[in-house]
Amino acid sequence: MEFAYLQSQREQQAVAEHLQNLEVRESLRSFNSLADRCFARCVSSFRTNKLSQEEKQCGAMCAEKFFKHQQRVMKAYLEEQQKLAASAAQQQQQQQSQPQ
Amino acid sequence: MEFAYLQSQREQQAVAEHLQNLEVRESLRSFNSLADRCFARCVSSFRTNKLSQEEKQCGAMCAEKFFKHQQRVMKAYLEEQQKLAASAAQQQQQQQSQPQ
Amino acid sequence: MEFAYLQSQREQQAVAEHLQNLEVRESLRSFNSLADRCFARCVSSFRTNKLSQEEKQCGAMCAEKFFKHQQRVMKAYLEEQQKLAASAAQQQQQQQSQPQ
Amino acid sequence: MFSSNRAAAQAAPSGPSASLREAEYQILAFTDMYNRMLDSCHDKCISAKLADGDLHVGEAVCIDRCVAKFLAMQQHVSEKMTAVQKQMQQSAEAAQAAATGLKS
Amino acid sequence: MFSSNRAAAQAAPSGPSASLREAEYQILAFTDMYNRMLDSCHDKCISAKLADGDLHVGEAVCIDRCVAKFLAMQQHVSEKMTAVQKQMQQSAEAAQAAATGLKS
Amino acid sequence: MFSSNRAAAQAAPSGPSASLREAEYQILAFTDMYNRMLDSCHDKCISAKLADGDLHVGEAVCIDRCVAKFLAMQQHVSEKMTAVQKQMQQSAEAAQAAATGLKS
Repeated sequence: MEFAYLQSQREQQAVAEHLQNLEVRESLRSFNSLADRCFARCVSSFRTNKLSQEEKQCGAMCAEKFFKHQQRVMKAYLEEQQKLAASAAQQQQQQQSQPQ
Repeated sequence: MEFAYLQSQREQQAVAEHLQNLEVRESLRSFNSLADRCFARCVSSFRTNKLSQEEKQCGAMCAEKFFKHQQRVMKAYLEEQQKLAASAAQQQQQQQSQPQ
Repeated sequence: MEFAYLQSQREQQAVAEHLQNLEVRESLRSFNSLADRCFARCVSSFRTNKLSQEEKQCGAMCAEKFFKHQQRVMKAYLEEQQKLAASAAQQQQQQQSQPQ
Repeated sequence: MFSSNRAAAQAAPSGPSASLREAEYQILAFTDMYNRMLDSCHDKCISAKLADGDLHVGEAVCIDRCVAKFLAMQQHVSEKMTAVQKQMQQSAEAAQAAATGLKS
Repeated sequence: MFSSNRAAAQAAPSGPSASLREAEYQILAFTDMYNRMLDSCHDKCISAKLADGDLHVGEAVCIDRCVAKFLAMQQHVSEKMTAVQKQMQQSAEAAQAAATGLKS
Repeated sequence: MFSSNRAAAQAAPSGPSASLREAEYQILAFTDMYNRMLDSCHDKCISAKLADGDLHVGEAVCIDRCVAKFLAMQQHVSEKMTAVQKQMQQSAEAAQAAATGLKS
């Protein structure tokens, strides 16, 4: 019969593992999506079975551009969240200073 | 050692929880899909970072229209299922009244 | 208290069941994707609620073509994997015969 | 869908948790099919220009027929796939019988 | 998102594993929303012709505004869906009250 | 894929269930990649007008080359992403070293 705190520790570890599981799966899916996108964007002819120099350059630019796009979206999202949190805090302050 | 009916009750509860889990996840995915669809349909310019009056109206019509579309699809699907069930029952009756 | 080899056998069976679970789910998803694709390709008018002869032929060709496409992709993929394995083995041989 | 049921039945051994698994297969496969039908019929029936939030009569009738034709195409493709796979199996068996015949 | 939280809250009974499940709902729903925003803003802001691997100033500004407008549309659609469903519920209750009134 | 294996390896602690989990990561990632290759090569190689159910010679050759180029692009993008992330890490470390240098 386990002590309660040991059981809770095991639960927490199971949760942490499950969340990490979701994170790894999402990161693998995200890479597959990028590679697919850059293939669709950059490769349109099939006269040979090797990537041309032009297709390789396009693929490299496509990948780098999407990576920088991801960074910008993350930055913009965090700023929006801060704005929303700041405006929600301001609204709360106004409500608290009004009861008369 | 659990009695069989207690074990079966716990199994049934696990099943019910799992099905409800799938239902909630599907309903969240469905909302995300609708919001994405209406964004793609209604927002094409980015001269400001706020939704215009026109974009808000478009978004509202897009959402309401998709909701009514969902209702109509559900109604049509149930009617088709009834037709298929009725015609399957009719076929079965014909087969049973023919052995000679 | 289970013997270790029995526990390992049960684990292996759980793994085998889980992998088969993924396989069945993928095969069902793949069929749904094919039927959806052929509907999108072949059905564009809704003056009646029955498939026309032309739409049925299109659907049949679409399905057969995709099946043969799947076969060809599988064949091409396996050949590419063999080429990569052969070239990796060749590279390894060259490295092993060079240390001086 | 005959194809789905057959795939699910082949995979499920007997037992209580197996019937739960088979029910889960069918729920997931049905939800996937239903969502595809929802999206496909929206693409084909709902006009791109949104004038208001209600369905026009034409859109409503289109949806009814689209649902009927989508389900009919599901059934038609299922039958064709079954036939194609059966034909492949017969060709493989015939080729194997010919090869065995040549050896003796 | 009010709509998501309400759906998740309705489904989760009390208890430790229930709060884990609710956290999982929110993580999955957030990841889905975030990926859609990523793809939609890439489609709308990143030019098809790739001249180099860096973002132009115009692309960067577009992304900032696209993120803001995507989140605003999420909120707007959520409010509209809540209103539409409330209206439906009220119509259904009014129809039921009318039907009960007719019987007596 | 180097990128996938590294992500999977970083996440998996040692132990029997961990190697099962890593196997699951690879199966799911492979299935996803394979399905994308299947759909992309169908889009690029199979003509929209369906004359019959067989593959033309041109379509068959296109599929062979499409598969080879898809896998090559996977590898190429993986190498580029590794390089981009390494460059980012080096920039961050250089900036940190400069900031530490300024303080003393």
